[in-house]
Amino acid sequence: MAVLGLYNYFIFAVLLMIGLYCILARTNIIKSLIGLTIFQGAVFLLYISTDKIDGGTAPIIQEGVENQIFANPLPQVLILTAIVVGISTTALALAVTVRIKEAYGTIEEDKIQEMDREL
Amino acid sequence: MEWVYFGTSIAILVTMVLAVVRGLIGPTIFDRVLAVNMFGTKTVLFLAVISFLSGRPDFLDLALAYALINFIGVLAVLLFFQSRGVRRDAEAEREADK
Amino acid sequence: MITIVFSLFLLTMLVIVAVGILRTDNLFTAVMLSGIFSLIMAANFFILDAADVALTEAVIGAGISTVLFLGALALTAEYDRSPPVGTWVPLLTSSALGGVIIFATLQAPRLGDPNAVVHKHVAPWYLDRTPELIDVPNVVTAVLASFRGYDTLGEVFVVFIACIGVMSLLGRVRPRRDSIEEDEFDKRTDNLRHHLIPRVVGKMLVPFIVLFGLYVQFHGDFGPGGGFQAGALIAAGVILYSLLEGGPRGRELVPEWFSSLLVALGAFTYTCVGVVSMAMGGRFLDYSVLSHDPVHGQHMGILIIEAGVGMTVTGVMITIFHAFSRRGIR
Amino acid sequence: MTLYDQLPALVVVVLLFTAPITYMLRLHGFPWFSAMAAVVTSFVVACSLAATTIGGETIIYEMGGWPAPYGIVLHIDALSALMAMLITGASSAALIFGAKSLADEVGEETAPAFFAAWLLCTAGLVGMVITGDAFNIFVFMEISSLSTYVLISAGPDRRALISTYRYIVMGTVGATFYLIGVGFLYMVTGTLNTADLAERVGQVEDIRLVLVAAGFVSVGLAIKAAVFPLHSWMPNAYTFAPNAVTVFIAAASTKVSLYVLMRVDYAIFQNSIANHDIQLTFFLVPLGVLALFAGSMLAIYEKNLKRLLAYSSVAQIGYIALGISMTSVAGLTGAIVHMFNHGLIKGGMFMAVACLALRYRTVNVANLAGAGKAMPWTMAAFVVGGLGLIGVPLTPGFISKWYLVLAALDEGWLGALLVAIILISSLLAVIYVWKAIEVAYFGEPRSNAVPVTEEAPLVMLIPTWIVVLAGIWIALDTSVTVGLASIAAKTLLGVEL
Repeated sequence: MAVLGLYNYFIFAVLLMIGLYCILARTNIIKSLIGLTIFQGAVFLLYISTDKIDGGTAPIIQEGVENQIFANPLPQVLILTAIVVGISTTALALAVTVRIKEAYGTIEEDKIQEMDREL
Repeated sequence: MEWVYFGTSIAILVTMVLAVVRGLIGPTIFDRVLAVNMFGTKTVLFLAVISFLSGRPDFLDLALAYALINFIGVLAVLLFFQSRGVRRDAEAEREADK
Repeated sequence: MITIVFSLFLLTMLVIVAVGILRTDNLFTAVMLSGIFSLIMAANFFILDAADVALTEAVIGAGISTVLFLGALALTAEYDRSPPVGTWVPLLTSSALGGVIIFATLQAPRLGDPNAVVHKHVAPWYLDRTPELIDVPNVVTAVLASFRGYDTLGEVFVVFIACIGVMSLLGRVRPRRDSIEEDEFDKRTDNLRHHLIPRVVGKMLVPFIVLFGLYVQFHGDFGPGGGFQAGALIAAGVILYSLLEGGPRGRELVPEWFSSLLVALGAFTYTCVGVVSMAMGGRFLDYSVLSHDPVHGQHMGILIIEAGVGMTVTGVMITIFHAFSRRGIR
Repeated sequence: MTLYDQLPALVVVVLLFTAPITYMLRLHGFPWFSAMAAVVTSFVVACSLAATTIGGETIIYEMGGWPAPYGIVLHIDALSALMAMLITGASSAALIFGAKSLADEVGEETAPAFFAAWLLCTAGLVGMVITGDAFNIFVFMEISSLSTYVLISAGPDRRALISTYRYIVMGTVGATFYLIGVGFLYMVTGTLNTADLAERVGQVEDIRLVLVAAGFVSVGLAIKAAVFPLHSWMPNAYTFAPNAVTVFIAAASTKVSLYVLMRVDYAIFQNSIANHDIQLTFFLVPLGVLALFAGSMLAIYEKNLKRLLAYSSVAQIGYIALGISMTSVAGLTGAIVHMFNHGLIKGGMFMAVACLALRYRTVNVANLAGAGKAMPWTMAAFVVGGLGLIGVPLTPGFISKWYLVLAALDEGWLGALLVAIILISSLLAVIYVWKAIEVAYFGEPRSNAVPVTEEAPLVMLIPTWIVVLAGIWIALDTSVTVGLASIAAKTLLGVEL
């Protein structure tokens, strides 16, 4: 059971690895960006895993119900922020990608590097 | 009553796995689109069942949001394919003209 | 116990899907799978008792993000033609990273441990004092909008700047598209007007989505939801209309000047609440001074800033979508 | 509450308040004007904060009226006030300087967006230095980085786009690393307030998570700060950004990440992890030394003047890293003073380069032949800046290197080695600065080159010289910078004032 309780962290580590590998190893810009979203998603998982408490429920107080145990609201707030930051970064990066495609005709980084070297 | 919900959610999870498998192996794009659609539907169901299981049925509106979003996603995919299909036709025509 | 069983299922699926994303060279497949990834993530957040986050992840991760990626794919490329580069360095870096984390977390508190430090220090204070200080049932909203309102202000400016960036990158229409043929081509492809069933069903849904968005906005104090989720949902309604009727009609419904005004106005409203509370003798973003009764003041402040957040997010999502869709097809 | 009590918040709020207005009101010339007015106001506020904190006082401002650790507090001491002064000062100088060149490069249509992004970039950087909350640093870091991406992508060359993309990826990875570190810290302490964290980290029994958290935070911030092997995003980003943007971000942006690195490492980890100073030394000294040599060598072989200066920044960041790694009052003082002085020097030099670029339409060193005669004032500013990079006496660079050498001499044989390294790298700086100067003063103009006879316009020349002269003044009268820096260093190390 102890190991199963740490399962979330292991998955966090594995997702982080996959995301980072995708960012570093792929030269296609959109693929790297998808890797980046996985990378960020892993961190969301880390934070949200810390908010769970045994026998708890979502931190929304119900009227007339006494002695409820609530999950920790703070990581949830932080991750709400982080999700919005993540989509903002992605949107901006995609806009840059579209412009790169228009300027270079490709979204493969290695080809772009060659084209820049020729200048 | 609880074990009914539990059993149901396990069954839904299994169908989710099936959808994922279809999404991963494809082979055609339509398989993947359908897999995503089906996965979305199953998530809606899963959420609904879980909110009963945890004794907070007021979270059903979350499931509602998922259903709406899922629909938009599928339409976006359809549009993507429509434009791609027309684009390919246009390219083929252009090739033929040459 | 139940949580752990579900987690096992969902998290394992998560990894499988992530590996699938990594392995495919079809970018469209990758985007579809990342939609599934977000949905699994959201379901997982839900069973971890994070209802607000689950809603946000579903709406933003699975909805808006997929639409944006598809928009970008339509404008760029469909296949990943990366050469098989030397994969040693990335492989080593990422395995080292994973190893370090697994090593570190072996001693971490297990999932749901009630004795974990995170449940002992700041969190109980929020849970205990919210009814008395702010008096809204949803503690997440209370923390988001009041206790850590400064963070949320920053977050609003993050989406604001993203919108500005996308507009200045994609705002000007490409000059190359002058042939009538291409215009004709666009008219045929950027809408679903010829598909009866999606069109009828979809158009029926638009008002309901917007209504539901408003519900999420104003019900955010009592249930999961708030400005961010509501903004994304309302924007999703407009996006649905644009998908069905085509970009130009969508821009007629919500003109560009209006959506970008909404963006600035929302951020401005939020900051103004802070400045007004400063003028009335409190700290920045101290809503208690807004009214004679501190709790009432908090209610008022939260209502206004959530409205500001909703406005900005709606505006940003619509503007960004339009910026991508207007860029046209090669 | 008087206005005086509200000053800590105002330094950021002025900028945040003006940004949406700048974006909304699309009048001719208004965006630049409102941005300038807001940034200058913020600079004045920052100066008054510095005046308050120079006595060693710390200001705590509770956002929303909620006390720490439940709410977010602003935490302003001598060091943060100094940094806020540097950022807002650099921002105002670059804006005033760039009035003309930005109008050329940005264009009327995108001006509201561009200047709103400029305001938010300044706000993000200031927000990072004055906040006392670990997660709030992340939020403002993202504000500043997203707006920096927008500013860089406004560059005229298409390579600006690909540089922006690389910066986005590296920047996001860096910020996410920081976020992971903060997450681990939160797991073991249950708090996000930095002062509270510092206290509670010391009580953690199992140190493993804390160590890994320290690693993630440091690496993430090192990426953001372009510390040597993680600098790859920086030269191109500096090179292809609009000239005035380069002036601003070169002067302020990487320094802020170094500041946070310093703050987090000293305030949170130093007092709680045993032997943390040794770990910090092992982490930063090799990187610093490598940065000195690699940055200088790359600069020597570089043909593009802007990129040359960017590589020189990589080397100069090495000095700061060395200063931070020494964990002594003198070393930290040197590092902090060098942050400030290098900001001034590099700002001034990039301004001079922008003047050259305006007339020559290129920044390739080889094409600048004859600039010494054609644009004497601009080149003179460049030469003074170059002397500062080398560290000649009477320039700001000398002061900070002097403190670094003093600090190194306290460290025994390793210190002697460091002194030698600092001297050698100063010689390398002579080579790359001389390379540009030689061509400009003694080079024969190419036959096909456009003849340039006109000096840069006064609107650009005057701000350039103000910055250069401010540098000289700071070198002559060290009481403000060194005074603030040594107070800051003592506070960080927990030494009695």
